[in-house]
Amino acid sequence: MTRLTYREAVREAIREALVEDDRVFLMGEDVGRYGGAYACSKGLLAEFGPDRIRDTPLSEAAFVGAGIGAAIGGMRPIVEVMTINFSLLALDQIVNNAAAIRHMSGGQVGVPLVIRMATGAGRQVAAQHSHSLEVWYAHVPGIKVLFPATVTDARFMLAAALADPDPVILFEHALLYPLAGEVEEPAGPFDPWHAAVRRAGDDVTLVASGGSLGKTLAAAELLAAEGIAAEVIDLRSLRPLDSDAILRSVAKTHRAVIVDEGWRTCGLAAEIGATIAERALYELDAPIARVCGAEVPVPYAKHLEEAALPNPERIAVAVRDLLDGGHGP
Amino acid sequence: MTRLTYREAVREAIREALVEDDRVFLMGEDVGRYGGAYACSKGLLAEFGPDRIRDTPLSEAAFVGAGIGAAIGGMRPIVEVMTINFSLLALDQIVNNAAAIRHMSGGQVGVPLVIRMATGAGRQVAAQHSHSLEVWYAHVPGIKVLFPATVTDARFMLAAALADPDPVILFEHALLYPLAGEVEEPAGPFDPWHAAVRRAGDDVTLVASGGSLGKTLAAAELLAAEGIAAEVIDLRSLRPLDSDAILRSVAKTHRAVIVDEGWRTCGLAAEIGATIAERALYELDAPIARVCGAEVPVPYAKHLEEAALPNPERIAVAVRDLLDGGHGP
Amino acid sequence: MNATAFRVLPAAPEPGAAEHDRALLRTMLLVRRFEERAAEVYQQGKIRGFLHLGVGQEGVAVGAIAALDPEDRVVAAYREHAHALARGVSAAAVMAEMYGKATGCSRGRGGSMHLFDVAHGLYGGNAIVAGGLPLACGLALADRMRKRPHVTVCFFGDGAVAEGVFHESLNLAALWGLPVLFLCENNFYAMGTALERHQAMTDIHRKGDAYGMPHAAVDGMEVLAVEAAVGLAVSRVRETSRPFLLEARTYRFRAHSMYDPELYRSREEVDVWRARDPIGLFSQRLRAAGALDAAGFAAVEEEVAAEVAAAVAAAEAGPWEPVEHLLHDVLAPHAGPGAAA
Amino acid sequence: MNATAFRVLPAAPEPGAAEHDRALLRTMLLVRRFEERAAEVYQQGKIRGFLHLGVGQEGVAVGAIAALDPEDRVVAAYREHAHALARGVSAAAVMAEMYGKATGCSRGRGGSMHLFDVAHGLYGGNAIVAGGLPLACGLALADRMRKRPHVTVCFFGDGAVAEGVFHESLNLAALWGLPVLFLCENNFYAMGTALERHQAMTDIHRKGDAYGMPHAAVDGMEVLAVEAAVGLAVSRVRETSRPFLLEARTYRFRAHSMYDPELYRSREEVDVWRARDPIGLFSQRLRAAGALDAAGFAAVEEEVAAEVAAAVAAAEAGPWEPVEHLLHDVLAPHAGPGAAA
Ligand SMILES: Cc1ncc(C[n+]2csc(CCOP(=O)(O)OP(=O)(O)O)c2C)c(N)n1
Ligand SMILES: Cc1ncc(C[n+]2csc(CCOP(=O)(O)OP(=O)(O)O)c2C)c(N)n1
Ligand SMILES: [Mg+2]
Ligand SMILES: [Mg+2]
Repeated sequence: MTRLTYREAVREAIREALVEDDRVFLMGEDVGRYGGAYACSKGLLAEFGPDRIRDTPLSEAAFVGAGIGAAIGGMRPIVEVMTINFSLLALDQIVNNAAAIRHMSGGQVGVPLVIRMATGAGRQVAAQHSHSLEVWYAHVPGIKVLFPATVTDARFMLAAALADPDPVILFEHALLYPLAGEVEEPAGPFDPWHAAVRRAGDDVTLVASGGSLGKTLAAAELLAAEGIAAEVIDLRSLRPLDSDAILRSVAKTHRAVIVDEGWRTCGLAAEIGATIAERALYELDAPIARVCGAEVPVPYAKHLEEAALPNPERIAVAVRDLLDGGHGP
Repeated sequence: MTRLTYREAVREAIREALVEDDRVFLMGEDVGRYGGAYACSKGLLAEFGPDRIRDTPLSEAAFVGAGIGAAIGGMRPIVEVMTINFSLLALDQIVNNAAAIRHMSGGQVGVPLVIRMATGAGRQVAAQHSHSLEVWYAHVPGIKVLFPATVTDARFMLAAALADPDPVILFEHALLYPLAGEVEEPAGPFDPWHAAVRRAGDDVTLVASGGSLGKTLAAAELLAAEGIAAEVIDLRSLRPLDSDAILRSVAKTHRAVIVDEGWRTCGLAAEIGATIAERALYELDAPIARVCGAEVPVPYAKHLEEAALPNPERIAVAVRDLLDGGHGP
Repeated sequence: MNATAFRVLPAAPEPGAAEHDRALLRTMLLVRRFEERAAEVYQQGKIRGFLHLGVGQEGVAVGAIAALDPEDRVVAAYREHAHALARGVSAAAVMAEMYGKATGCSRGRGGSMHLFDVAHGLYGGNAIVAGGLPLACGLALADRMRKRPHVTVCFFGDGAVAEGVFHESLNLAALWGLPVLFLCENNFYAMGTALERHQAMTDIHRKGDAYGMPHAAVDGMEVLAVEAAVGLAVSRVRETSRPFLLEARTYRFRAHSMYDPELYRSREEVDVWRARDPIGLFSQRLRAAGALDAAGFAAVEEEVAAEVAAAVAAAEAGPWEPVEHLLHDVLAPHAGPGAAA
Repeated sequence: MNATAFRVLPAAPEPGAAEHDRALLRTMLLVRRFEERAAEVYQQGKIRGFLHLGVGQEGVAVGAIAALDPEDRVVAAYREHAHALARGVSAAAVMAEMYGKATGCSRGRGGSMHLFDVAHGLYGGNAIVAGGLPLACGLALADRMRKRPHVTVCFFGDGAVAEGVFHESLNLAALWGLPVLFLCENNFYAMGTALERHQAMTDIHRKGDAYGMPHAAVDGMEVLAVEAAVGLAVSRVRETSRPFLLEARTYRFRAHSMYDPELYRSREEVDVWRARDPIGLFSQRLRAAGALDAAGFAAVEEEVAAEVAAAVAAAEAGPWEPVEHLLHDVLAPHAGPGAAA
């Protein structure tokens, strides 16, 4: 097993894709000379040249739209939108072209495109640079959404996304880039579309993804010390959502706490909570609980930003409340 | 009591605002010479002149952003984005400026802006013109979201929105414009921020808003004929959400079906379902149910579009299933 | 390169030119009669949604597309019946699409605003104003990277010029040397907003200078002028693999869509332009040149009438997509989880 | 109107000009020392997030803002310490903001990229590239509708010129006659992307022609030239209530942000520009003109050093916003349901 940082895993995945398929190219702001805002593409320009590693102007709508057109034209573009914050400028292209064209054309035109974006808060970059809007993409039919939380997923999800005939949004949490971990070589074909149980437990199900997985596993540790066995589920794919995996776990633990860094109201955790209330109501021994980002444009000051985001202690508190307060009817 | 169409009510509300406050002006694509894509501003250019009824170029980001700046500069702009479909082009301005500036500036800069948009499907205008993305706006701290479902609300919500010191998004469902109804003059000060019980009943709570209210009331009629008394709640304000009103009703009926025209996954209905599962779990005698738009870019063909959207029969079926299937544990 | 530089007389002398000119006339007439009929059918409620007619603008799409190679690509907006028909999509497939039938060119999923036919190089039918421009850049980028000789022609209206993505797309195409012909159909109105009320500088083609992009304007009412201008522009794009901005000045004779009361312009203004009807102008020239006589015109009218009648009959008879197929073509079939879910 | 047309010599002859020139020098020096100190404090981890230094670009903000009236409005981007300080926001309030203290000019909510001070006509501090341009249009629209004589100056970088909203905003401002001075700080790089790799046409100010907007370029390393150019442009905007596009050519001496390894440019290139340091150039002129002697310079350095030291001390001592106030200022207080919820 090789040990890589999440950043290195992303870079390796891009390198591999460029080597294996000459239809693949990378474009985005500063992916070339600069090496990528998060250094994910460092060295690739030298290795693959400016035709396949393309620095774009600050024109999110145009270069995402050009990625859509190039995919329709037979290429396999990897478009990097520097961060999810700026993807709002390309959202029309993603929703009205990438996601809709296959259907609007009666199945004639597919868009085999991958769009990578850094997401998330936690670096004191304030309101305009700290969004966690993954839920918006998970809402849109016609696209798929992946969110690697581990180095192994960061290493292998890209290839699966590129192999997919439809547009795939691939999120990378900016706080994960420096984290190192073992890359587990997949035994069979790599499946990015199903959730993974990252820690088994019988007392409560904790659902997380991307940047929230680490905090959630840390919370599970805290709880274990108190004799509470939490099962931690990593969604991995946000669209389609692997609801069955969640329901299987809830059928075992009868309690669910959903963790998401995004704003709580109408966030990702709401969908999971509603799905449980719809399909596993009678399994529940306690209300579902959500631990999400506070309803505030993320403030700059460190102590305020920390107060605005989920953390292990806050997750643990939610679980304790559930176990104290929760009695089957 | 006067009888108006929803369109006339919107126009009257705009007229009144222009008459009563000279800081108010209307801007948007074709609001002037054309009279508004939905004729909501017909006649206003002649009455108020081009300085206060401003036709804009096709530049959603710029004119919405200009509305934000004008509000900061002391005006009370009403910005019309022709439809929610095109608002994606202005979403960055709404999220990163309108919603964030008060907080980013430490409270110095408020944005008393109203943005009106037509929303919804049902007219065979296909995938790019049939979005119901209200849920995305309901997700954003720093803005408020209103959705008049009745002629009375269409008549009076705008004034309340303009009186608010923060940005308010006001949705108008395109299918409602021609519908006529009585305008009920408010007794006291008009409160747009709380949900309304549009029909009382003890057997099940139906939650709806905007364009879905009529379908939901029709479903309640069908059910009444079968001896099922449905309570119908009209959310009216999508942000803040009046959760207490929903929970009050569920505490009475012990069953909830949520209706929303938007795509089901990560839609508005998810938030309401999750809220019930969080705060009223032990009140439920049956799982919550959602009747939402199908997960497809809305197709053009009439029969396919109809199949993609909620209708009274589909809502009634969901209720019947709930009552048959649902036994308290 | 400017509007007056182009041949506007029929090419009678050149061999085969007579047939060519007849074909241009026939296609313009087909578009005209097709749309007139579509409007009637709309009144009967058999076509719904938005229907945007290009009556008066036929010279632009027909002239431009006549100058393209079969493998060149076309990206159009939502007023694109002419583009589809000129590109060779059958009137039956387009009419069926507007009926919402499974036999439509987009299987009834798209309707009038989303006509697709990849076999004929038609990549839609885009109803977000200016939404097709980046798509065109991407198609051209793929052709350039694959060293394919195709040119992508992107049609859009004067209103689209105000959208930010117009600016972004032209800069990107010029910066990267993408083989795109940006063809602005300037009909002087964006819905009810006149050009001078949505553009601070109304000489649209001159905006090319902001991107170092060659540009020109052409009289869109003269089909041969359009064909010549596009011919020159496209060959230049093909040779240099650099984009070009062409503005074709034309006019919409009818309402913006079926709902438009046309409060924003005078009958007189419309009549002035109607006097320059592209079909009328071209017919006069053909007649004057003796290239086509009364009987010849009648024959063309007959052919076209028959084709339109057959298209309507086929659309009427065409099958509906089974409602069980609602979720088809959201994702590719067998594309893993969620596919046709 | 072009770069060379402006006075670059100190205005010694004019009465009061000496004081004025000293003030310009002092402000540029304050910005320089302030940012140098901010970088040190950043290394100590007391400032976090993104920190963008404008070292080398001081002449633009300082020269431009010197030409404004107190009630004129300023909209800046995220490299805006100079703009805040030049506008009169205290070094203490700006430093405290970067510390995240409640005494910061944005109460610690905004940080380096979101400096606001309405009392000084500073409307941020916008970190979405080009996101401030429509805002500036709106402020100017309000002034125009209220018949107020103010001009809004909108600062943005060369990279912002590629964004669609640049195009939309300039068209809207020109079309509606909005009193905005669009001031492009062209430092020839958007992060690591050189101007010629993000703009097909690199003479940025000439893009004004696409909107019929008057435009000019000025040497941003000559603070007096900038002041003169902005003075002329602003008075023209004020008189005509029509916008103006001014391009100031300058250079960023340091990294884009604290994370930038600067792989994209050579030391040599940087050194060439460093030789034209706006503070160095202006100091030479003052010295040459005998307007300021060694003692005079030392005095300015001392004043500035003391001000920066005091700012840091105040920031260190400043209070934190209580964490219970997290949700304050999301909505207006007492603004109905959801207010400070
Ligand atoms: C982004 C966007 N904004 C608004 C609309 C609504 N709309 C449809 S057509 C149109 C006018 C477009 O004018 P132009 O580009 O000149 O094309 P024309 O209709 O003249 O062919 C408008 C405003 C839209 N479809 N897309
Ligand atoms: C819309 C958007 N896209 C990308 C970014 C990331 N980003 C921050 S600064 C920058 C470069 C901007 O260059 P320029 O406008 O020239 O300003 P400068 O940094 O040179 O002052 C980029 C790409 C952003 N903040 N906003
Ligand atoms: Mg037009
Ligand atoms: Mg720059």
